Amino acid sequence: MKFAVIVFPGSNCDRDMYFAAKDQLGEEADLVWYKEANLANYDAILLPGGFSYGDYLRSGAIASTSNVVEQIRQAAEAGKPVLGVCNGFQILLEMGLLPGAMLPNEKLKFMCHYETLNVENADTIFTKHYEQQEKIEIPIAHGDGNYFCDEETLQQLRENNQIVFTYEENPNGSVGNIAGIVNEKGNVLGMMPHPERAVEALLGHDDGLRLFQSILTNWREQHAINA
Amino acid sequence: MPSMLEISPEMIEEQRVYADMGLTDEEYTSVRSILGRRPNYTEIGLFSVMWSEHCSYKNSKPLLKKFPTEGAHVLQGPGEGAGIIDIGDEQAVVFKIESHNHPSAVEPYQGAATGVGGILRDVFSMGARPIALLNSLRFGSLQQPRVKYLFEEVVRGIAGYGNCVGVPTVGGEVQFDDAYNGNPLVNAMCVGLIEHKDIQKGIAAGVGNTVMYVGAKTGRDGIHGATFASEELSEASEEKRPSVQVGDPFMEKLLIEACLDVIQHDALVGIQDMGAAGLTSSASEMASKAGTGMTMNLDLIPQREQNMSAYEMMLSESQERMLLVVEKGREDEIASVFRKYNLEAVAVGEVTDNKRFRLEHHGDVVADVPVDSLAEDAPVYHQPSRIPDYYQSFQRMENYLPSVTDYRETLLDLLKQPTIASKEWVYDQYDSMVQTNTVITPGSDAAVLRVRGTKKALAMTTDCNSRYIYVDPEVGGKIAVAEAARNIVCSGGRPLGITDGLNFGSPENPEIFWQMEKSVEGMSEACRELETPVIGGNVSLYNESFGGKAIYPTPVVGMVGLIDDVEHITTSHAKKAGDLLYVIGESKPEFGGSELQGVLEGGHFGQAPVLDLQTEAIRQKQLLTAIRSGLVESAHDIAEGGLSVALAEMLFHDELGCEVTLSGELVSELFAETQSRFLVTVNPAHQQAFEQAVTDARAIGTVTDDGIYRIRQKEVVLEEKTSVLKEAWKGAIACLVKSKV
Amino acid sequence: MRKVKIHITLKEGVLDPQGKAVQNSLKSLEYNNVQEVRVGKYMEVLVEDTENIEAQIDQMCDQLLANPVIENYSYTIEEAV
Amino acid sequence: MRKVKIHITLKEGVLDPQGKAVQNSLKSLEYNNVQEVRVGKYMEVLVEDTENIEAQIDQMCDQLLANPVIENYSYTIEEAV
Ligand SMILES: Nc1ncnc2c1ncn2[C@@H]1O[C@H](COP(=O)(O)OP(=O)(O)O)[C@@H](O)[C@H]1O
Ligand SMILES: [Mg+2]
Repeated sequence: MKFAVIVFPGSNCDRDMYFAAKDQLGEEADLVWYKEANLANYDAILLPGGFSYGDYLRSGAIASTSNVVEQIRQAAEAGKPVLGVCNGFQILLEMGLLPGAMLPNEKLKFMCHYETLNVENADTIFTKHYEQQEKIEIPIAHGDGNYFCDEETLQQLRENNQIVFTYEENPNGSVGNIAGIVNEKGNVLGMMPHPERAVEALLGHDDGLRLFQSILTNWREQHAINA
Repeated sequence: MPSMLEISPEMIEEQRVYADMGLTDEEYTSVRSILGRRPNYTEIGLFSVMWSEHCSYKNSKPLLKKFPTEGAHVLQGPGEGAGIIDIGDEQAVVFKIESHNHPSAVEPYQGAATGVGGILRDVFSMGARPIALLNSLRFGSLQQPRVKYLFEEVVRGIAGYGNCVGVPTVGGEVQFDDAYNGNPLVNAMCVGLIEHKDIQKGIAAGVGNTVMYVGAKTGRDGIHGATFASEELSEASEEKRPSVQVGDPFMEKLLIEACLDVIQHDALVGIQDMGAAGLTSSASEMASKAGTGMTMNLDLIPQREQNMSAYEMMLSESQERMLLVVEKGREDEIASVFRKYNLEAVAVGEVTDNKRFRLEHHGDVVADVPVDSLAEDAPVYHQPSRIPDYYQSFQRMENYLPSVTDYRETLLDLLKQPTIASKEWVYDQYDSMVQTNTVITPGSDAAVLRVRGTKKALAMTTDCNSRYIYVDPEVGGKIAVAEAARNIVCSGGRPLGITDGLNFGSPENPEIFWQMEKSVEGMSEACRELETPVIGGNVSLYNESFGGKAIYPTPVVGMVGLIDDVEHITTSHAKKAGDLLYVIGESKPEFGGSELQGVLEGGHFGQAPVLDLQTEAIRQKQLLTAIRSGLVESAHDIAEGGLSVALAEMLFHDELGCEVTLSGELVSELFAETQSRFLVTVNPAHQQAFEQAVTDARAIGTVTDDGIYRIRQKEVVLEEKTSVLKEAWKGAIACLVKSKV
Repeated sequence: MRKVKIHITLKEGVLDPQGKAVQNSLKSLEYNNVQEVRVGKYMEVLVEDTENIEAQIDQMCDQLLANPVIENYSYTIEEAV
Repeated sequence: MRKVKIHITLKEGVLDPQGKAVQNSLKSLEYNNVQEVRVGKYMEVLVEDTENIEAQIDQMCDQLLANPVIENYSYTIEEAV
């Protein structure tokens, strides 16, 4: 399986995402500079964390207007898995691929530490390797992670099982304790916590690795069907 | 700022304009005789910044010579952007510490942020990828609203910059003391990783080669920053406020990536960051080091503002700028590397063979001076030194013995002291994990990062207990180095070397100069004994607040150690019930400069604890060997607050308990800050082997799982739930910050 | 040349953590008559005059400067001096 | 009740990385007539009327809302509806 890690000016978790896919998952992966992207030959798109364009204006806003987003949109429409983590999530929101918007953390401070997440939907292509309602340890590192959407949208997210991860203890004020959501079709996941930082026991936890394994398993199943 | 056209060389001399720039009459005369004529406004500006303490070390050079700077593994000692130490496998570690005290006192967010930006550039300009940041901070009392503001904004500024550029901030220290009420200290340290073959130099070699400018445009920000940093804070420095620079971490991130690409290009000859004294220092130092000259056309400098004068451009300290020397004719190859990152690289000058520094602007030659006179020929002052009265009276005092009645209350008090309390409020705001190498995040003795693709790891820490330096600078200097080494050893690392940040008051005050001298001597001796050469550092003088009250002398030590195998990584928190607790070293009634003395007496006096460097070295070696042999579950140095505090800190992580029996005089046993001591937990299966390996270890009890911290001397003398102690320790800083004044 | 002054404010009903924090700080500084604080953005954009400048500014705001999920915008266009 | 509208802008000559980034982004979206963008803050503060309201607002701005080292502020006071 071949992963594209999109690198925007100011991305800074791009290598971490790359190492997670390449070294820990053991699949092919490329760092793809936003200007030079040709995403046609990739099986999955990873939007890494960081501060694209310095997070100026609004986190993810400027990146969401760059040329490469058209290709990301197409990949999403074609049903390829698209994973946006942290700044990647913010970009997906600003692109409108996922509903809602991101506000500054309630306490207005950047925070970096492990959080316990609840797996609210273990039946997505990103969460096959988790149990429903399993508690997993994944770090957060953000200043603008306070997810916001209106009541109606929240209702829809709930009805369609689009809420994939919630925080056991809400660190940032986000609506419904939301830590990660998928689109209706189920192939675009945005989440604030960093699964790519939790793929090696040496660094603390490896609960994040199963997210990447889920993507791979799903892809293999798809391929077996197609083949 | 009046323009050059308005002020003639004659006026500069007659009206002593140079004095406003920080030059003395003698210095002016010496510039005049170097040039054989009167300097013009731009020229005297160049000299004023290059001959400032910040750039020339004119007051501290004689002291810096005392530091041992050599060692088998040192690849680059002091002199370049940062020092470099070999770590095997053709890899090396690059590190340096730098102060940003004066800017942070005036505009704490930007002052701290640009401090981080500057130290990053020192490291990546060597060709290294920055892999970690640390910081060493000093503030006054959190009871004061201004101090609170400074503290919050400095931390936010460090976070704002470091988080954005994607370099994890993995450690540091914060000390609070009234001595810093008017003058906070902000020192930032950066650690980088490099392949030997990629090591760069800041040299302008090859006559005819092209000088290129990259990064942010030049504005009027930070003009005279270097001079500013070399003066005492006064009402007048409030007015110098506009000179505070604003940082753009986004630009820095692009520069990091682009510069790490460009060092792979064979057309690159030399590269240096523009730090203090901006274009002037980078350009003149690059030429001087190469034995060449340089000519620049200032019309070509990318400018952010209208009508900038030559003086303003040369002295601007706009952030996020680099200077490159590239092979003639290959400028576009270099420019295209930067273009990928939307950065412009512009040719602004040429390397010449006449050792002159020549600047043109609007068709005129606006400066033409010998390049070495700027970079090499600054005066050196041997300041007089005098033993302060306070020190002599401290030495004559009888040994200070505190009286404590309630051990439990005292322990709780100590745990709530902001200097001892958990720094989570600080480090939670830092991204400590980006780059996914951080094995030990903040909260243990030293931070540990693995070196990806190898079995190795690096341990790093910053330390300096300035109370000891104040009470006894020589002993305090030794302690600072020894304590840093203890933190590295406790983590499983072998100390490799240090970078030092010398923060003092005015060197022109003989008593302060004595403090500088003595602490440097103490540090040097410790560095020799512990085999940790000084590979670089920074000097920040004139740290005096309104009214001329100097800070505590604060020579900060940044240390890096090598862990050969990630298997050896050890943390300070106790692992499980049943493990044996050992103390290495005996306690003595030593309380001069201690935390307990501060709590009880509201100040520090008397004699510092004794430090025997040979004992220190032996214990460190023995402990490290035991750790590397797998005999130690956890290790923690005994520092502020003594054994009782160290023990509590060990138990907090998992809220374990302990059952400890102490003999001897209890106040000393519990609270003395006797040096060269460690607290260690050992699996009972390794008891014998451990006791053989570490000769000064004494068993004091066991770790328990009942969550009760219990100390006996026959009877129980101190008992409390670990969770209660932890609560006091964990919440103290947040509580002080939030409280109304 | 025109100077466009753009105000971007949070929609009603959207939580404003920044406003809340400022409000609390003002309270603790004993400005007891402060009832509410909302924090938004203010931009000054210098543009060369074109036809349909209003349509252009609207488009800029919709496309980039404001996020319609949480923000409203308004602007005035002045002669630049 | 009064509504105070406060504009906080960067002083001239102070680097505005955010404004620059927005400007570049507008350029790349082909708004070629954009010459400069400066980004500041806009606050709406609801206060109960008091004597000397102007003096109070000045003090608030100096003390907390604006950073005098790098920012300027201005405000208008309106009747709150
Ligand atoms: N300014 C800071 N930035 C980051 N981490 C910090 C800072 N201050 C303290 N820490 C972290 O908190 C922990 C405790 O610090 P400290 O009490 O100074 O330890 P020690 O006395 O062992 O040096 C360490 O892991 C340290 O790195
Ligand atoms: Mg320690």
